Parts: sequence; structure tokens; C-alpha cells
Amino acid sequence: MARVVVDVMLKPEILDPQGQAVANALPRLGVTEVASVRIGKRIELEFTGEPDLEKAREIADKLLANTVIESFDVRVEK
Amino acid sequence: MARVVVDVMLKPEILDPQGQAVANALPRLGVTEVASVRIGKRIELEFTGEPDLEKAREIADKLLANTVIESFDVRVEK
Amino acid sequence: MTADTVDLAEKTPDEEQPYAALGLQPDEYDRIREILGRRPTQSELAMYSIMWSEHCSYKSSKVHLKQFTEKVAKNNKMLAGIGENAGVVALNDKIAVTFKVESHNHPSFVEPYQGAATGVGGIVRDILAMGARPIAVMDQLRFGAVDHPDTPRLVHGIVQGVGGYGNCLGLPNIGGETVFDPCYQGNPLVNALSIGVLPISRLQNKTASGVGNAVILMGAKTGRDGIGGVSVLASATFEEGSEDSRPAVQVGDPFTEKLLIESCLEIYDAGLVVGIQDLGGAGLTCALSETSAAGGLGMRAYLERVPLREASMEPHEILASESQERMLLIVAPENVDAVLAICDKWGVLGTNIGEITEGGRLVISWNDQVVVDCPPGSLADDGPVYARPLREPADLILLQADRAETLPRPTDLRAELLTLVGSPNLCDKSWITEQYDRYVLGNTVLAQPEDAGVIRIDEESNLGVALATDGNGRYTRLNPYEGAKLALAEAYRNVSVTGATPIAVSDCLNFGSPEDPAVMWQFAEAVRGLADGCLEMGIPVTGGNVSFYNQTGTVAINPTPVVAVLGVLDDVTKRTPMGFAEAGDTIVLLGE
Amino acid sequence: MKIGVVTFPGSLDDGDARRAAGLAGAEAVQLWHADADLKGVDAVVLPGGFSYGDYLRCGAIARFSPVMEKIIDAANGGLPVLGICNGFQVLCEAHLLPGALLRNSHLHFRNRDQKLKVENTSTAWTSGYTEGQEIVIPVKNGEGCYQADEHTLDALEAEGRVVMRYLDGNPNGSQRDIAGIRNEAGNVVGLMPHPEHATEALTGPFGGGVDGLVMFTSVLASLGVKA
Ligand SMILES: Nc1ncnc2c1ncn2[C@@H]1O[C@H](COP(=O)(O)OP(=O)(O)O)[C@@H](O)[C@H]1O
Repeated sequence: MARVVVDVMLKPEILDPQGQAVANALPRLGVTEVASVRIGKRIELEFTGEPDLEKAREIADKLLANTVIESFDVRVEK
Repeated sequence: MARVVVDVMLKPEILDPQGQAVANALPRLGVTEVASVRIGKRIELEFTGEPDLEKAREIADKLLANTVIESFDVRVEK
Repeated sequence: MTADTVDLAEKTPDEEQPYAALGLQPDEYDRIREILGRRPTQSELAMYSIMWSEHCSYKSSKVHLKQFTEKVAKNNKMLAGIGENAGVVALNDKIAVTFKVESHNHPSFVEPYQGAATGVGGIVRDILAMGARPIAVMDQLRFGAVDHPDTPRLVHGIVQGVGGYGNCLGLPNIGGETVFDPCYQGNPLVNALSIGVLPISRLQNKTASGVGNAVILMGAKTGRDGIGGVSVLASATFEEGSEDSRPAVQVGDPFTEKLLIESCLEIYDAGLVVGIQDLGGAGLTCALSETSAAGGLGMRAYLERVPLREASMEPHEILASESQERMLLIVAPENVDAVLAICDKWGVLGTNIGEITEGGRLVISWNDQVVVDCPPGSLADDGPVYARPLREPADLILLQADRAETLPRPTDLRAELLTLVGSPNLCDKSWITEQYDRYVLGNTVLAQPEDAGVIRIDEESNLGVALATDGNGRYTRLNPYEGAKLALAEAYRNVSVTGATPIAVSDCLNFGSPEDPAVMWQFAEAVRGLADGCLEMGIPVTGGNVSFYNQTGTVAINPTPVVAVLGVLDDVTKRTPMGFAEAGDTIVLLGE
Repeated sequence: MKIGVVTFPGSLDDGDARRAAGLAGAEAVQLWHADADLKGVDAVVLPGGFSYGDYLRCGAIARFSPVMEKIIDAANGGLPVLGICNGFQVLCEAHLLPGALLRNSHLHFRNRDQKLKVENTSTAWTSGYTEGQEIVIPVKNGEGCYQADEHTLDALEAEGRVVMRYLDGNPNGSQRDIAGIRNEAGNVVGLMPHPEHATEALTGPFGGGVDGLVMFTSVLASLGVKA
């Protein structure tokens, strides 16, 4: 089966409290070399036939991402 | 700055109610060619200096993934 | 794929079987062979090991729990009692309530969020199985020291799990307990209570009656969740480095459970079901054997029809799976289509997986291979029963001798008070309760910070119920008999002060290993205390749960019986909230 | 007057919304997500809950249900629509209201009695309040943090489309303390707090407040005016 991966991330100008919470926790784990953290979604779509990037983009635009606040990226995973 | 991406997905044997809900919704949007959907997290770590894969793996293992139910994958994004 | 079939078992009597690894004793294994007249198949061995585990068979507690039915005067308000999924008490000649408290301690240590979430999900299905609409939940939590490095993981995960599941299910959380004590460090307690209401005419049972009736599996697909979880998770303790043997964790899907509730209620109201059983920790194994044992008939089930999440699952895995959000229904053939139509309306999977047969055998096949053929009663009812040795803990005399009177008297009362107010056990709990929905369903009359939760049950008459739970491990450690009575008395008082009349009790008995005579003594004493207390108060124990093996290494937790008392208010508008109402009111101290 | 309350799979406060409609004097009508039929109702409430489990994003899947297609058309035609909590999220996903509701800034679900200031009374649902009135209504959500770009926020403020604002502490980190907004016409309102939980003294916020009932009596009054 063919897998298309849709990465959905909050747009840069939107506050990401979850990412921030992780970033704030890192120094407590002794990690000081990470400047920022953003958390988004990774969505794997298994197509029954050929992976259809166009279709995936359409699904992402309509359902998987809310383009008011999120941007997305679509790719076939080998 | 150098970005390391950590993909965190539920282990295959673990129930993914989110992915299932999306998969069930797709036919209503007229999409019939997607057999299954899995939803996980995509986490972007911006390193101040060189991207440190080892460090990222350590952070993922300790903090970003719950290894009881999730597995993760770490890579540098160019 | 081929499986270990009954035929094969007959032909290969000398095959070595890993019964010990499954938690069965040599004599228990011998009894299984005797019952079957041959060696068990792999699937049968899995089923016996699950059903005869402490968790399912109550083999160490049975002899003591008998007191709950023997000591209490017959109560004609009790419509279902111990042995059913949950006790049911009539409030009047039309309406009844059902409630129960249950533990999910070990899974919550492994995966706090999912462990606690599925704990809530499990108890709610017990309530649903009685024919009731679940109307509220409560949670009783015990954690280790508040400043221990592992405590945040457990507290936040567990509280979010309780909230995540209950909130998404739309059940108000009307109270609970939060206690920090180092004795729970490696073994937190997560007890959850649910209450439901039903018209008496809708009361359900788990009896698989009526030869030819269909067996319908409803709800989530079956996956490799918690395979062996009952025997491994619930009857063994955690050791360092046991990660590898951890079975896959159950993940809860409250959305599916919500649909399961709505579809089951619609099926009940349409009168379409003969018997029903929830799938809990022991999955299909328990549901198939308990329903068929209760009916006294036989059952034929076809495992290849069970919808699977992973096609590669083997028959014993399908039988042992602890996948959540499933129910088993017994339905007359002419009603099957109507049941499946209701499932479809709510988007819930419904699958006909078998039928009731004559002959008193539970026969389970998988792709035409018979993998189980046994008398269901031998699984459900005839498990081993132990009268384990009891011995008063050796240190008890010393503990009791160390009396409060010998402590130095405080000189600075202000500092004492501040210490008390600041202690994690006495401080404000709203940081927890604000994570729970108390308003949903619109019938919550009292909840946090009140002594008991009060729920309106009937909008016309304002009939309602009050619920409180209490337990004190430290008291119970010092004197288990009195400790259990104290827990009962406290919950009883908390219910009474709202203006309700207490009518029934449920309990969750959290103890260490029953194989330790000192723990077993604590258990026996606590049960005796609770039974005597209930007799004195004149209210029955309608059901509950025993959780053994709560310990880290060989050190048991403080014995912690959690007691829930249910009360009835004929008119909830007359409830008494805590706190002073008006200036000028007289303050009276009652009691000694 | 008939107030329709939609039941999506996973709706939780639908019964409460119907009860509130009844207490206000309306006939409550249950609308099923899979029916493309509004049964002739005069107003619609999208209730709180976790429609479709709130998986993916709150309200994202509900937005595509058959009943929503009808509601979107009717709302554009002036039908009064109130989205409460999850309903607010659905309205944003359906683009009947601008912006989006994100995870609470403190990352926790929060349930408390919330003080609010009524900012705008020129909507079908708030006409019974007085401008500036302070009310108490329960809030309970995990994803109630209202977000929109600065331009949209400025426009909402300028056009008086912020309907309610949090007072004495913002429970979820929403921008400009926004608790609820309306569309340009004022027939569509989205609100994070739950007015349906403040309609009976017995079960309402501490102290017995019934401030939420006004939202339901308001819509009846505004319908009466029109009729
Ligand atoms: N885990 C919990 N879940 C729900 N409610 C809780 C929980 N812990 C405490 N509460 C509630 O918080 C309030 C105060 O609890 P507590 O301090 O234990 O009171 P008390 O000492 O009077 O029993 C009570 O209403 C109780 O029901």
C-alpha cells in the first residue's frame, strides 16, 4: 500500500502553548541547546491504490488542516 | 538555525481513535480511496547550533514520546 | 493458519504447557485436565488462566465476602446484588439506581492517562450493562509522596485521564478523594465509581437464555490490547526491567463508548435484548463464559467473525483481548436486524458472532477449527477457592503502642494550623476538580467542595440521590476492623448531612498480596468490620471490587478499603449544602 | 416558537440545551446530524460536547454533517443560530464565524463559574441583557482559546461583534479576553461558556444564578418582534 504523509503545523504567528510548554521543560532536563519547539500533527493516509497527492492535498485542505490557523505539507513516503 | 524533526506515532498495535474517526469521516466527503488513517505528532526542535540528533533522540525518549504506547523517529530537516 | 484445536489436544496429551507462566498452580492445571478429560487447548488454557485468576475468580476473597450477603437482613429494595455487574436498588416502584466502585490501579501505574481513562470507561459499562443510563462518576485517588519525582507523572496523567474520559462521555464528576502517602509510591490507587438510573422495567441481566438466540458483539474492533493483561497486570507486581513483558496497553475511546451507551439504551427501550454483559478486563473470555454459565445452556461462537484491528490475531489472543468499549448481547433471531439497525444509526459495529445452543457446552471455533469445548460453569463459577492463612502483622502491637497521647503537645497553634492547611491531603482540591465537568446533564445539585455529590434524578418530583466515598489507609493499617467501619461511618455521615437517607453500600477493597498472611488478615478483618458496620447501620453492600497485589516488592500498601454510600433524597430542593447560610444562625455541635 | 437543538454523535449538552429552551418557553426540537432537515424550527442551537470525539480538531468533522449544510444555508438567510462551546467550534470550522478555537493556553480542561461582561446586545441571542451587564455562567472546555489575526480582531472590535468577554481571569488564554462573538448580521452567535447550565437555581452556578436563561428568552423575543 502507498502512504501519503500530511504534516500539519500551526502557522508561525499562532501561539503554540504545547510547544512552549515543552521548550520550557527542556532546561530542567539539562537541555539548553534547543531554542524553540513547535508541535503539530503528522497524518498518515494509506491509499488503497496509487498514492494520490492531489487527492491528499484536497483532503488536507478541506478537513485535515484548518487553514485559518494551520498550514500543511503533503508528500509520498516511500 | 538547524531543525530536527521528531515524528511520534502510536505503535501499530495501539488503538488510534483519532485516525479512526477521520477515516470514518472521509467517505462522507466523497473520498473512498483511503484505506486507513493514523494520526501522530510532528515536533520541530530548533537547535541554536548544530542539529544534534543524539540529543534529539534523548529528548524524544524522555519527554516527547510516551514509549509505552508510542514510537518515534528523529531526523534533520534541511 | 492452524490453531491448537480440541482434536489436536486429544492427540497430543503430553504436550508441555506454560500454565505456570500464565499464573496457574500445578493443582489448578490438573483440575482443568480433569474437567476436560484431556489437556486444554491453547485457547482453553488462556481462558482458564484468566477466569481462575484472582481478579476474575475472587479465589482468595470469596470466603470472606460471603459475610456481605449473610450478615445483612434481607432487603426488598435490592433488585440485583453481589455477583451481578453492579448492585441495583429500587428508589420507588418505578425507578431504580445502580452504582459501583472499581479499581484500575496497576494499569494506571504503567500508563497513567490511559489506565485511569479506561478505568472510568470500564465502570461505566458495568452500569450500562444493568440497563441503566450512567448519570455521574466519582474518582478515588491515592498517590505517593507529593514531592517524589515520579508523582507528577502519575498525578497529572491520572487526573487528566479521569477527566478526559468522563468529560468526553458527558458524565458529571460529583466528587472523589485525593490522598498522598508514601505507601502508594510504587502503586497508586485509581478507583472509579459510576452511578446510573433505570426504570425498573428495563433492568437487564447477563443470562444467555433461549436456544437459538444470537450472540451479538457490539462496539470497538478487537485488538491486541492488554493481552494477558488480567493475569499479568492485575495479579503481579511491577519489578524493575519488566518493560519487555508489558502487554500492549489498552487505549480508551470515550467517543465510541458514548455511542455504545446511546445505542444500548435504544436497544433496551425497544425491548430487543434478552441478556447483556460488558466486556471488561477479561474480554470475550469472561463475557462468553459468564453469559452462558448464567443461562445454564450452551453457546457456539465463531471467532473469525469478530472484527479485528489486526488480522494476524490468533484465537487465544482474540479471546484474551482487553480492547475497550465492547458489549455482548443475547438477542432473539427475529430481533437481530433491528439491533443491527440501531447499531448502524449510531455508527457502532454490531456483529453476530454465535448462538445459544442446547447441551451445556461452550464451543468456540476459528475458521472451522474447534479451539474451545468446555462446560462454561467450570470457567465462570467453579474456579478455585482458597481459605488462605491469616496472621496478624508482627509490627501491629508496636504500631498500636505508639499512641498519639505520647506526642509532644504543640506550642505554636498558628504554625500547626498552617501546616495542616498547607498539607497536600487537606488543601483545596479545585486544581483537580476544575479539570472535570460537573455541569453536564444539568442535574448536578451538589459537587465539589461538598461532602457528598447530589444528583437530581427526576425533574418532575425532584427525587434525587447523594453519594459519598471515604477510606483511610492509615486508620485501617492500625486497626483494619475499625478502619473499615470508620470509612463506612464517614461516608454514611457525608451522605446524611446533605439531608439524604443512606440506603446502600458499594466498596473497593485495595490490599497487598493475599499470599501474605498478614495482608490476608488485614483483608479478613476489614471485610468483617465493613459487614458488621453495614449490619449495624441496616444497609446492604450491593457490590464492589477487590484489588489485591497492591505492593512494591514485598511491601504492601496500607490496607485501603474505599467505601461508597448511596442515599436518597425525596426532594433535592431540600438538600443542605455545607457552609453557613446566614448570619445569626445558631451553631450546634452534635455528637461526642 | 421552535428551537432546534442538533445532536451530533458525541454531543453532550444537547439535553441541557433542550431543557433550557423549554424553560424559556420554546418548544425544543431535536435535530439529528444525519438528517438534512431542520423540521421548520425558528432557531438552532449547536450544543456543547465532543462531536465525533473532537478528534482531529474540535468541530472539524461535525462541520461536514448533512444537517450542517442546511444550517449554513439557513444561517446565511438570517436564521438565529447559537453555537455553545463545541457548537462555537463548529461555527468557526464552518466559517460562519471568523477565527478558531485552540487548546487552552494552560493546556488543561477547565470548568468553573465564570464572570462575563455582556458587550453587545444587538444580537438575536443577547437582546435581553443590558450592555455592560455582568453575568455568571459556567465555562468548561479544553480548547476554548479564541484566536484570530490582528486584522480580524480589530474588525470584530470596531464592528461591535465581540458579544461577551471574560472578567476576573481569562480561563483559556483567548485573545482580548473574548468569550463570544457574532456574525455581521447578528443572527449567528458563538460562545465558549455554557448559558444552558445557568438556567435553574438548583443546578446552576454557585449561589443559584440563572443568567444563562436570558439567551434563550432573547431569541424568542427577537423572533416575536420579527413575526
Ligand atoms: N479526585 C477527586 N475527584 C473528584 N472530586 C474530588 C477529588 N478529590 C477531592 N474531591 C472533592 O473535593 C472536595 C474536597 O475534598 P477533601 O479535601 O477530600 O474533603 P473532605 O476532607 O471534606 O472529604 C470534596 O467535595 C471532594 O469530593
